[in-house]
Amino acid sequence: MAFEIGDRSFDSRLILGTGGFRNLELMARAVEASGAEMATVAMRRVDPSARGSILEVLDDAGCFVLPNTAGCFTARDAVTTARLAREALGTDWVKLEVIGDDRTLLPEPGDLLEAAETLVADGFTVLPYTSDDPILARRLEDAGCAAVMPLGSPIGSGMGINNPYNLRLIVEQARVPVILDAGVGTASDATLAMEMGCSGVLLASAVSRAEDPAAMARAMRLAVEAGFEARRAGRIPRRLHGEASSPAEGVAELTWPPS
Amino acid sequence: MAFEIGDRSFDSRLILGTGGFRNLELMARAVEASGAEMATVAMRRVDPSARGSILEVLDDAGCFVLPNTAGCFTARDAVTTARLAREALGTDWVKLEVIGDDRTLLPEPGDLLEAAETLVADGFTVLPYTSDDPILARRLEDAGCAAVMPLGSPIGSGMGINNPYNLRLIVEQARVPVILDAGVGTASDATLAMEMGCSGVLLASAVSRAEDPAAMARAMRLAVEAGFEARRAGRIPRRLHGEASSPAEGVAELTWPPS
Amino acid sequence: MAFEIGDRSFDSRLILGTGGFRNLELMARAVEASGAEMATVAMRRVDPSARGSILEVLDDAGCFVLPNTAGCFTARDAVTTARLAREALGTDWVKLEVIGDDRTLLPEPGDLLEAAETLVADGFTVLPYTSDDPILARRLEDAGCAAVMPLGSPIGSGMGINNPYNLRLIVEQARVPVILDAGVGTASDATLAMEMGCSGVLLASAVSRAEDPAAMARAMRLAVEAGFEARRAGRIPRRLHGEASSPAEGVAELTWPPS
Amino acid sequence: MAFEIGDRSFDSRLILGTGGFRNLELMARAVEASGAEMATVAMRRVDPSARGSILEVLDDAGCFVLPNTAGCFTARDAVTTARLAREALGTDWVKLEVIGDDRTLLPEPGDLLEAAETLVADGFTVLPYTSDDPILARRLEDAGCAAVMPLGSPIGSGMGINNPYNLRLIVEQARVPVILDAGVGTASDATLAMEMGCSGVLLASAVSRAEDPAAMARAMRLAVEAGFEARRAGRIPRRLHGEASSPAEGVAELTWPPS
Amino acid sequence: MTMVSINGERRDLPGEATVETAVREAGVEREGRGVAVAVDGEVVPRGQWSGTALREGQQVEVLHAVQGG
Amino acid sequence: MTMVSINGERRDLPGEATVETAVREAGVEREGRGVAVAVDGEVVPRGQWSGTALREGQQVEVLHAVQGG
Amino acid sequence: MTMVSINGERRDLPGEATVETAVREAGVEREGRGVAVAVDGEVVPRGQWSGTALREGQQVEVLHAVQGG
Amino acid sequence: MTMVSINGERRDLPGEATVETAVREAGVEREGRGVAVAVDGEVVPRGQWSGTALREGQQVEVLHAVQGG
Repeated sequence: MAFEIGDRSFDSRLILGTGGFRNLELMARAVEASGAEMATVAMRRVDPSARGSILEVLDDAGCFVLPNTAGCFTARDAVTTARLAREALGTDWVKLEVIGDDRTLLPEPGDLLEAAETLVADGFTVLPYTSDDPILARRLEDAGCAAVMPLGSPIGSGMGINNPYNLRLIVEQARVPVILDAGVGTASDATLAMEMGCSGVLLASAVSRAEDPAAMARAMRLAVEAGFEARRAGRIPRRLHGEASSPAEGVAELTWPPS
Repeated sequence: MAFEIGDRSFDSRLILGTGGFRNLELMARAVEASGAEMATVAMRRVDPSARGSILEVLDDAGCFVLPNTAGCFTARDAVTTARLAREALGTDWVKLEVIGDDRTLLPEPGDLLEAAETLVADGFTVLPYTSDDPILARRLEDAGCAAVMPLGSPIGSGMGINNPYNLRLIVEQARVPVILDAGVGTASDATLAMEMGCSGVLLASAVSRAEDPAAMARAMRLAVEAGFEARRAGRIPRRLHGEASSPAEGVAELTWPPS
Repeated sequence: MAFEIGDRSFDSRLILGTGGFRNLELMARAVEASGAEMATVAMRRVDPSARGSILEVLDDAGCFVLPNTAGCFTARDAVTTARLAREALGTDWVKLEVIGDDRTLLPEPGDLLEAAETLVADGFTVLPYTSDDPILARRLEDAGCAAVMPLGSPIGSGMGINNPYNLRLIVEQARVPVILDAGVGTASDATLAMEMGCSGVLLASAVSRAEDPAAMARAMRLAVEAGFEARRAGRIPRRLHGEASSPAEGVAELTWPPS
Repeated sequence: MAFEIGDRSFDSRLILGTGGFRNLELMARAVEASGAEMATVAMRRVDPSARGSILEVLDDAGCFVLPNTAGCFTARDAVTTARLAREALGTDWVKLEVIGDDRTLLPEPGDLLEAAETLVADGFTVLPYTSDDPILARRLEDAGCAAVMPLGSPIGSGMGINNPYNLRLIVEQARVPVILDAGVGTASDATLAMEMGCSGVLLASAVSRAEDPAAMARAMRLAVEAGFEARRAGRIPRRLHGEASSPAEGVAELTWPPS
Repeated sequence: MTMVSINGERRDLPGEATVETAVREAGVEREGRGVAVAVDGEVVPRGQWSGTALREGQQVEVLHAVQGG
Repeated sequence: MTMVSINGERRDLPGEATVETAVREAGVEREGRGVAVAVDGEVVPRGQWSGTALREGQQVEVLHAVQGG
Repeated sequence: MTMVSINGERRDLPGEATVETAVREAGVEREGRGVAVAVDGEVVPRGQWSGTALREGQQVEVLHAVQGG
Repeated sequence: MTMVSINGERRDLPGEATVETAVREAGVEREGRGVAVAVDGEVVPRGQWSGTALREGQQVEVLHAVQGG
């Protein structure tokens, strides 16, 4: 079942970050195995010595390119980086990152909101990487962001979803797609996020730094679909005690002599 | 990747319990959607008024039929029930259940082990439903069981895996397949079990009592594959702090005048 | 061991919120049982019909009175309320609350930081109730707050500490006391917070709405001391497997004949 | 509030294991700080070179001595060891341990139950160290044990309570005292156990191997009391959303001009 | 007549009643595929149904597979 | 007469009404310990109550400490 | 000669140097697809590269997309 | 001489050796408070130490309480 962000529609609910792959070849195989239709890129100084073009690889894979503002610590730098990306790639979509601390890479709430407002006013489709604070998520939505992308845990930490309660609140209140961004370490994290009602999952390191990136990409594809299907299917409630799955009626009397 | 139990090999690592479906039609659709190659049945008194044959449905689906001893509270009743199943179905495979308490449906350790020894000696391929006690799991393996099937939580409770630590110990020490049996409530539970190294997952209520059994069956199929793939792929380690997924090199200096 | 906040020193690390008690009498008993040396009050319109004075009760108990800005949704209202409290109570201490959503009562990050900056400049000793976002906690500290008071979970929810990871980060980085504020439901939540390195715990509903407030107050006093002592004592590491607490040497050979 | 085991009554609900202390002097201080009235000892071959007598230290502290059967892997050895302890110490109380695996030190269910039955018939007051399997716990109670002592996690692992659900079931069904035995790593583990309804906590390594055993002993004493008080006090329910602890009435209108 | 219990219900069978008779009584059609029988807690293989006489008061259980587990 | 709002209720005060007047109206006894006042969102220190005249339509908030937090 | 900083390195460019010149210096081939430029923190659209002269000491950043995020 | 095992070590005891002898050999002083003995896996009560002769090859365990559990 397709889902919409801004003016685009996607069949795959898995968004792939392209950072951390040992080479473009491994990345290409992982992108294909993941079934992702959108992938992020970062903006960096041109390096004449670099070989191969990530854009070609993503084009060949039919992936929509989503530039990010990774590495920015202020609203101003993030806004400029988004505009440079628009200039370079001809897209007005941006994954907005404003980092508050380079050890945890957690977002800077004030500058993030300020940058979001500026970029929305400038016509961008803004997908902000945010903390799991439901209030900040709502402010970003109020600012006109096309989606909110709360973290499960810090970028690259692989700890999964540290605060399911906050993620639930965010999903409950959101009128735009909620995409879990950052923290996914393995397939079950992605399944869980989808079961909790996220519209999609964005991940990079979990795949790019796995021992076998293509295999993990395949796992993530399955995991996201599994979680989406499970939510649609309507899970059974949790029960404190057991409930027999075999009928209580028609049980034979096999003890002889009967006690 | 196929996995072996006793003298049989299966492509699907999802085993479906057939209890709890509102009708055979819903069951048939769920079995198909699940991709399961083995399904359990219970032995009960013949009911002339009953319509439709579960055996035909499972035969049509190409499912191997695994009778259980559900409803038995003693080793003796379980052994007799297994022998009746062998007589009725012409199979010497059995999912061995000996219940110790009808509220939690937790297994009775002593009688379970005794019944397992008797049935193994009688030529059965015994798949015991057991607690998550690693010692009991090893005794069952020592008794010659073809697999061990620890619970994640009580039958039908949908609580998932209450004690991941014990499950890890069981997987670590086992030389026969470990199949998570009971407690699965939703897809992520199954993914988690496979990531932890289980060879398969057996579930009934999670699918049969879901609002949309066929959809949940499909979710479970994807979830089991996702978890199996993820384990093979080699997940990234959990890290206490973040690790950038975008390069630290080549970051532009965009602040002007430079601070 | 005393701990300092601003220019004051306290022996008790338990701070009591006074909201939710069924009457002043119950409150008085709970305050005494808790051993708290600081208690919060709210500023509300005078009600001629009201009887009894909370200030007298707290004075008699020798409790330092900490006014809060509960009920404020903007920086401006919070600042005015703090100034009114200073005028009414002759204290320049304030528990700063700026609420972002009246269902979850989670703090509004932007206005909270703005109000903190204004009040610090105005000479207040500011103790901000904040989310568990480590970045926001640091900004509040940078703004000159005398302590940071992250929530464990929403006010009155009794869920305990939803995100221990974030709380750890906050404690790790802080150079001012970290006080767990909100979310405590029972004694073990308070013990846990102290073991994680918090300097103190602030709670109201857990005591005031308990069936027996005085008994729970006593429990909280013990729990905070237990957690503080345990952290100082240096806990044993978590080990994946067991380690005998009885000597392996000198075990008797009691099996006869020896196997 | 005193609690009874067998024919004895204790004021302290903390039972101390004496293994793991670096010397008797440290043990003596910890015993005193813990307030424990019962302490375990192991039976080992006499060692003429050994100095100091643990029995004297425990007598001086007024501690009731509880011999264990640590190191036994069969029902027979455990029974003999209990009888030797009775002979040596003149007590018919025993902490019954039958180990099934020397890496995890988890109990052997079958032999444990058999030994319990033998010793009860022989007039012993039997306190069995058992797994967290509710069925086995009930069988031990049915066998006439004076208490059941389920583990939270393996001996010396310090992981705390791995399966709170099972512990709840055991407490719910038990008609004899339930004492959490093994797994406690820090104070909050003990508080939690008491809040869940345990009658007491038995621990050794958490105190004896802490950096400062006497300080941790004090912490554990406070933690057990805190948990016991908290359970008696009747905790507030967990709520999904917040509940204000300051009154909603009488909030001032401070915004001017009014929006 | 021989009174036996079939799947928990008391039934009067003509003399010379065998397990085969009881199986029919239980409502099982001819070949009885997928059915198994225990008499007084002991399995009686299909091959012995017709040759096994029932005595007064015996307890016959006629089982087959149903949804479960 | 001067109409003002005191703690959310419209009140008609005699001319020359001051903050002091409003505080009494609000039901606060003489010295008014533990009480603070805001007029149109601005704090009015106790020392200025008697000297601060109220104008038509002003909003007076008279607060004190209650159980909370 | 005009001294500017290109991607963090000081470079001496011939007089009349434009952003276009700097882009070439940065190692970008002709049409410069996928490249964007900021001078002193302000974006310079591709269309203005050749028409924008560089002044002594200006800071030129020439960026493109790389693996990331 | 009688060879027995005392706490795992082979010892040669003079003829007529009793459990009492073995207990002394094990290093236990006179009254042996807090000590218990098993011979070939069976408990020998203190009262029978002096009256219980040891036979060649028997296994004597002399135990007491130590820190543990």
